[in-house]
Amino acid sequence: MARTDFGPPHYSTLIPDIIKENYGKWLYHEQIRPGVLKHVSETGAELYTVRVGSPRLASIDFIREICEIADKYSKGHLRFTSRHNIEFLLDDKEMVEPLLEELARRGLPVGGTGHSVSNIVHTQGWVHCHSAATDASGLVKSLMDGLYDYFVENKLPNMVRIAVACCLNMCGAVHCSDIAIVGIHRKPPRIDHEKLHKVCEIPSVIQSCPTGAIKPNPKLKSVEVNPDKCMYCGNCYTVCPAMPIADPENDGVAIFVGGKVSNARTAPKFSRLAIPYLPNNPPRWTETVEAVKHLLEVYAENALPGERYGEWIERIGWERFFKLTGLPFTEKHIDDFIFAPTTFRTTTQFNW
Amino acid sequence: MARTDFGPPHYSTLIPDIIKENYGKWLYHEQIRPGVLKHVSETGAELYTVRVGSPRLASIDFIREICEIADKYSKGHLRFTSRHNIEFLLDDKEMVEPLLEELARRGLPVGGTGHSVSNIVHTQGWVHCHSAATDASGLVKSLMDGLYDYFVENKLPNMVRIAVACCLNMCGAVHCSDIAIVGIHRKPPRIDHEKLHKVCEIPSVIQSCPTGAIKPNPKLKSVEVNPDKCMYCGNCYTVCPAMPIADPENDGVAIFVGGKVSNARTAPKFSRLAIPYLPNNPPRWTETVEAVKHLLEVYAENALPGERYGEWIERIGWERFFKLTGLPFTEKHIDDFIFAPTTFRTTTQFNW
Amino acid sequence: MANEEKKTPLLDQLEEGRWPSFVKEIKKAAAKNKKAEALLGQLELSYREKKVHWKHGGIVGVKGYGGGVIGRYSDVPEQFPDAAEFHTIRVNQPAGWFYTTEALRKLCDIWEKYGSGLTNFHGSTGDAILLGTDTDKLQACFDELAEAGFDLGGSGSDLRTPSCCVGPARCEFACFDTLDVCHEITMEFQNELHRPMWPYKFKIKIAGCPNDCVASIARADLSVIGTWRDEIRVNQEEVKAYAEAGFDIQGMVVDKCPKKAVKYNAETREIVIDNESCTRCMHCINEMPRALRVGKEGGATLLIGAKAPIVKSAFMSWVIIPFMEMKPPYTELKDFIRTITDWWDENGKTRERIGETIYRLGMPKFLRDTGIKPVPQMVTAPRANPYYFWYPEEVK
Amino acid sequence: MANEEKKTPLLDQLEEGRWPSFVKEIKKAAAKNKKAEALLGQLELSYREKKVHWKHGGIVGVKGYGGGVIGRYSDVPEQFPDAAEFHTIRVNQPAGWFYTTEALRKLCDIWEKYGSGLTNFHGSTGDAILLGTDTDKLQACFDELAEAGFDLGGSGSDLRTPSCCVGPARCEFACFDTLDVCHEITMEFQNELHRPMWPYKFKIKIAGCPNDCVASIARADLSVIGTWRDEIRVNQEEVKAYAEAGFDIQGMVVDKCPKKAVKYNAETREIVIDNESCTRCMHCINEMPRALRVGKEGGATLLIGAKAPIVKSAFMSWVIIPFMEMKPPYTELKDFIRTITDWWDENGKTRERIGETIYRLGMPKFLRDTGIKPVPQMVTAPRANPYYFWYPEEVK
Ligand code: SRM
Ligand code: SRM
Ligand code: SRM
Ligand code: SRM
Ligand code: SF4
Ligand code: SF4
Ligand code: SF4
Ligand code: SF4
Ligand code: SF4
Ligand code: SF4
Ligand code: SF4
Ligand code: SF4
Repeated sequence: MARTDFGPPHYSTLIPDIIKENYGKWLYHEQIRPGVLKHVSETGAELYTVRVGSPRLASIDFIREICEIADKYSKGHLRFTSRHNIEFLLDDKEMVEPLLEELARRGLPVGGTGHSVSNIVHTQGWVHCHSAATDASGLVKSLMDGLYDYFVENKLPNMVRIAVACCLNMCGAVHCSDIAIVGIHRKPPRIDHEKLHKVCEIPSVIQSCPTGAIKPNPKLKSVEVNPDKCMYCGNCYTVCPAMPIADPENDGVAIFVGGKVSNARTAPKFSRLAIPYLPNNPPRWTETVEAVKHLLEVYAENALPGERYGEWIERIGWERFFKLTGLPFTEKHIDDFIFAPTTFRTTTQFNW
Repeated sequence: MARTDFGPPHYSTLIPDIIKENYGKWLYHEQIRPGVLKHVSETGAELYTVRVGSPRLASIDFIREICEIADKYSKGHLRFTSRHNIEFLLDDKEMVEPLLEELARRGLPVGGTGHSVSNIVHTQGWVHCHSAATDASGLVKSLMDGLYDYFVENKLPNMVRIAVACCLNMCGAVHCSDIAIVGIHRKPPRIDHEKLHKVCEIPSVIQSCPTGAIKPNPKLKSVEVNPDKCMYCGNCYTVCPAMPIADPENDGVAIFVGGKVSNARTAPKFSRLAIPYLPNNPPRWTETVEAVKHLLEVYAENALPGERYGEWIERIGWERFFKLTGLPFTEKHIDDFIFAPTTFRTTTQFNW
Repeated sequence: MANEEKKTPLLDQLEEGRWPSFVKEIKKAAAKNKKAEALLGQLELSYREKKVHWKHGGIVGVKGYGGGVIGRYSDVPEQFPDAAEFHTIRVNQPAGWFYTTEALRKLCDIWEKYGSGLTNFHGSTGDAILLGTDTDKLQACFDELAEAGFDLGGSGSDLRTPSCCVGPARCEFACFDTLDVCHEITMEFQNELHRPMWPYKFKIKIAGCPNDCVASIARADLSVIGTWRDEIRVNQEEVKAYAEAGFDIQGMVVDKCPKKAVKYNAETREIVIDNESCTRCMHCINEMPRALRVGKEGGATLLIGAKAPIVKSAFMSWVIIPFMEMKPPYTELKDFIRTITDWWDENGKTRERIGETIYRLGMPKFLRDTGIKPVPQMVTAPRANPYYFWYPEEVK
Repeated sequence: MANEEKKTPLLDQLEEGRWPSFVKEIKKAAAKNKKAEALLGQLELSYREKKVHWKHGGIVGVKGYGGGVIGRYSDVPEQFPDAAEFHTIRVNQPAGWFYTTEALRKLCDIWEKYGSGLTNFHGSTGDAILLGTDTDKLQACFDELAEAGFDLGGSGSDLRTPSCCVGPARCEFACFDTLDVCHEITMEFQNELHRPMWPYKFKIKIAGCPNDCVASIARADLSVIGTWRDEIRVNQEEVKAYAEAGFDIQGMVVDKCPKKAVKYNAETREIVIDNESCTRCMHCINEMPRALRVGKEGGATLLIGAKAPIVKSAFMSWVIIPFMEMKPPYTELKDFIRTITDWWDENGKTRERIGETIYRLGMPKFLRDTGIKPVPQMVTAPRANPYYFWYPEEVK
């Protein structure tokens, strides 16, 4: 039997010398320009980080290409960020400019630091998941093309974190993002009664439904879905392949806004529904890209310096958010799930 | 058949002339001294209101007594407030002092305006309700004796609204009070299996339980209570007399704090658990009176001018509230009902 | 033994102290009335045993009405035969709780004749409560009340007696005529008030401004709360007067405005209000009533759903109509009440308050069914979950 | 037809634009690898039909492990036989996602040999994802990975691959050694990581300070977030430097402190922090990293329960341990993880995340069962309902 349970390589074997020497001794940092950070240590050492946007879905050719770059400029060391960007770690200030030039030549965007739109955290989509209501990679590529300037420049009131999830499982953990894009279905699953009892455990299927929309159908040894209760989450399909829910005509995306994760100033916040539905429009998802751009622009114009998306909305109120963005407010925006009453307004304080 | 559906007397037949003349024309008011308000009209007219604490549970002798006073000082007009105080409405400034003197002679407290503790909104208790876990009138009398100075003077940062409910039905609507006192049970109802099927509808009984603690017992044509799920709300008893829950040894009161109703500055707030249990200790409920006094004193000492109880706690945080009051924080303070997760702290922001 | 029972050592302790004593009240009544005397005895027993001695009420009432009387029976009738029956009558109070001494004395006289002589002025819903009478006296008592012009209030699964704050009768903040709305609504829905016909109780409370002096947002299925659509009126002369009098405008007003909508210029001693940002919380107006006034275009915000904790948790009312004009004959309000109670009547389960029905079936469904337009004012924030419905006409 | 299939007019449009193109990546791989080529074709089909073409994964894996591989099958294998099987391998990333080019090249070489040549750097949980191989290549691929020093990450109902922020390796805000904790925890729980044994997945994410650069509060069943117990360190010289450089200390720092805990004296150009009121939100430190530093007594706040919306709604993690020291060998943390996962294992239903189990059974029960002391830091406010339990030993 093969060796097992040995774990990942130890980080100490992978970090560059300058980090080894200054580990835990960093004193402060500066953003030299968008995409380039300088960290200064108690020892006086200076570390230069150059952050590069990555497609995340990368071929080994791409990985080898960045290895080549790292060998040339950062002594064979690099890292990835929690948002899937690539960081070259330089101990030599002189190497920064040449690296930037080389990256420019190779068409790799430098940015994602400070008050920018960083890389979009996303998921598998049509590339690799059976559950997807939309593609993730194509949507993200289209979005980042559209938001490119926001990545390479710092022209927003604060950072804006965008995430994409291709279904309600939300592997992109979009639920606390400044702007969250989620693939959604809009019709109940179809039931393959022939197959169901062969491949699914009926009690698990019934239990999987958040709204109790699924009932047993003992006659067919199958189940039935109450269309008035089903809100198309697809969890039954996750549990039972005989309940496919994908639907090219009706699937699409929803956009949520105002979430955050950091504890800076305000507590972390959930993202909340802004646009209930935009059509799946591959390959360029034009409507979605335009909508996100618009959402960003309204924020950039109206928020105070340093305000995150959700902080801005909380200050002005959602009623003004809908006014400023021109988005329609519909009954879909009003919660009707478990915690709904905690979102209802129990005060006469509001704006017209 | 008797005349029906004719409704209450029309208010216009009951208001004094000065109000008729200045109806809707009031311009501003002043608190002349605690318990005495002056309202000035656009017409220049001045209305003097003298507010008097009432026992609420009043004999007709008492009502006749205040009628006598009203005849003498306010031209036979008076009103009651939404907190059950009595208000004499004077159009003659000269009559204010004599009225105050007469009230003092009769031992009737003048106050409840401005930054005071006004009368306690309360309920029937042992005086008239089958459902009571404590008495209301006796508890309120004991409390108001203890808080008397707070009624007749303005020595608090803002108004403090206290309410008492003698069971979880909360007829005192205590749930949004600065300080709320609620009669509670602490053991599951007893079941009179003999009687139950005769006087109760079993499905309604089962449905009445907020936590699903009640199951049918078909053998006995009765029901059973799961003691691990019952939290003694008494709703089954409301629906079914064969499930008595009153228990002299274990009943008592709980104290909630920090609620408010007005929309001034902050939105209305629910009161929240401060003290899970104090014993029922008639006739004077000493522990409860002391606890409320203590809660008031800590607030009076620490809140900023104008801050309501809950506003003060929100500014300093509950962790400091428990420190300052010295009250123990227990697992009972942590919600485990439907909306519990919305009260859990989802941020690293807190005080030690 | 009988003598023993008359001794009330525990209750006697509640005659002491500076606050008016309800025990003295019971004793005053007990001196003349056997029911009151019996009540005193039974209450002392409760104090001794720390236990209530009433049973569930049976259905008692007056002809033609389904509510207005709470039946109450002692569980120790052998000990206190005069308290064996001890029903209460809920008398619909006049709007704003205004009385003449004449009217009050009439009530006293009737109650002297038919009841224990004990009352609550008032009950927590708003009624004048006449505490303690016998089944066989109910009808006669009501007949005399009717003659004196007093009708019964609500009880059971009906509209409960509406109540309102003092409003324009004595308050400069009133944004509409609370007393008139209260009276008119009470008159319009007499049938609903007197004949239980709904899934459960339904309460209406009417406050003239966001200070909400009748606690309607916490205690009424329908909360009607005054507000305005235009601008806060500022009297700069009076602002100066406050400043000169040493009032800390910056600290007590500007800094406490929740929307940072008040600007104060300490040099010119003038206030500017950003009415677009203002959420009409009343704070600045409360602090400086001489200088600031509510807007001229008054009306009300309508909120639905408040209730006590049983079953699903206490709710406060939820904004449903951000602004409604309140002009006689209040047709819009009356129609609104019919629309929502009809919906609830059709959809609610027994013993389910309207807020609970809306919670169970979802606010979106409620709005769709009733044709009320969804607006962002209804929520503090849109939903965080992606669990919303699409209707057949919206999808392919 | 076969030729037709190779044309990808829709995907080709995604080669345009300034952002690096994943389609170019797939094409690079497709040029050398049939599986990648098949993927390209199938993806074009999905783009054409707006529909996914994968089936539910079957259980595939490597010897001795129960997780680490996601089985994936095409639903159009006739059209794209080379994509018929397209499993992914989750490779446990090194703490902090640090690599040498040597290590990365090893991964590439192995993946060239056994897979499609396509990867995700990284997956959303943190693993390096190798995208697309066949069942019969899994074992050999793993064996070579193992030789190169790379182990598998988690999948299924097990501990998922822990991840952490860059922490002390490059960040002045780190309150403890995130990389070391991440590595040590990963090593300690190898069994739990590789062999599904729990009701559902369990994720751990470790951030060095409240900025939470790994989004742990939103994405981890156990969120470990750095904080400090003492005081913010202030360098007044640097404060002056910021002021001199024209930085708006009042507007950008003082006014934005959520607890109004920063006072700035514009004359002396000094800052005073009220550390008792400070809730360590990081804002002032973020804005002035040269002048302000996190405290010396670093450690972590432990929070539990974050997850995506299905079933009960998305949760963020809830404070359970306000402060824990983070000193090797992290025994307290390891014990804590065992305590809570044992409880969950005993009490959780299948497919129920720990947060959902706590919600269903109640936080008080969870605390009682695990012996964790209730503290006010766990809640933003105590309960508003009166529905709490008493235990037999507490009542008579
Ligand atoms: C490299 C990275 C950590 C890692 O281990 O990979 C990182 C690194 C830094 N973060 Fe971060 N953050 C990183 C992801 C995050 C995340 C997580 C995420 O985006 O999913 C968050 C939470 C986001 C949220 O709230 O939704 C995050 C919230 C912050 C904040 C809080 C900002 C705020 O005002 O809310 C700061 C402080 C600041 O920016 O002033 C911060 C600050 C920093 C600093 C300045 C810390 C330091 O002194 O070194 C680092 C450079 C920031 C920059 O990009 O300008 N970092 N940072 C991550 C880079 C992601 C990327 O490629 O863009
Ligand atoms: C690969 C990855 C997305 C990506 O492109 O990065 C992913 C992919 C899948 N996730 Fe995920 N999840 C991935 C991170 C997440 C995250 C984010 C995170 O871990 O920070 C979440 C949200 C946080 C959370 O855990 O709640 C997430 C929440 C889910 C859920 C919903 C779980 C829930 O309790 O609500 C499911 C559904 C399930 O488990 O059945 C799911 C299921 C799946 C499955 C296994 C689909 C399924 O039902 O079988 C996907 C396999 C796709 C494939 O074929 O490759 N995935 N999944 C991520 C793992 C890569 C890695 O190991 O690094
Ligand atoms: C008479 C009464 C209305 C009635 O129709 O009966 C009334 C009358 C006034 N209220 Fe009130 N309020 C009355 C119950 C309430 C209630 C309801 C309650 O207590 O259940 C509230 C909501 C309480 C809460 O939030 O929990 C209430 C919250 C206010 C506020 C808001 C204060 C705040 O800062 O939150 C004001 C404004 C103020 O005091 O500056 C106010 C202001 C006023 C003014 C100044 C209005 C005016 O200009 O005339 C009146 C005299 C106040 C005083 O007592 O100093 N009134 N007021 C009620 C007297 C009750 C009593 O006997 O004590
Ligand atoms: C008399 C009064 C208390 C008082 O001393 O003032 C009262 C007394 C009773 N209430 Fe109440 N409620 C009274 C105002 C309230 C209020 C406050 C309010 O209306 O502003 C509430 C809270 C607000 C609300 O409606 O939610 C209230 C919430 C309840 C409840 C819980 C309802 C719920 O949905 O949770 C019950 C239980 C029930 O209806 O079965 C209840 C039931 C009762 C019953 C009928 C007991 C029962 O289960 O049969 C009590 C009769 C006592 C008696 O024998 O006289 N009472 N009840 C109040 C009515 C007087 C009046 O007409 O003016
Ligand atoms: S979000 Fe849904 S479709 Fe996308 S990878 Fe996760 S489970 Fe698959
Ligand atoms: S899609 Fe979701 S809501 Fe609809 S039946 Fe399936 S599990 Fe239930
Ligand atoms: S609170 Fe309970 S005990 Fe008190 S009057 Fe209301 S129903 Fe009766
Ligand atoms: S007292 Fe309340 S919780 Fe207990 S069984 Fe009765 S209804 Fe259920
Ligand atoms: S609610 Fe407003 S209008 Fe009515 S009495 Fe109170 S302050 Fe005046
Ligand atoms: S009413 Fe309230 S929100 Fe409006 S300006 Fe005055 S204090 Fe501010
Ligand atoms: S979480 Fe804190 S310690 Fe970790 S990288 Fe972000 S700012 Fe630095
Ligand atoms: S860390 Fe946050 S709360 Fe503490 S002083 Fe700085 S800004 Fe204020």
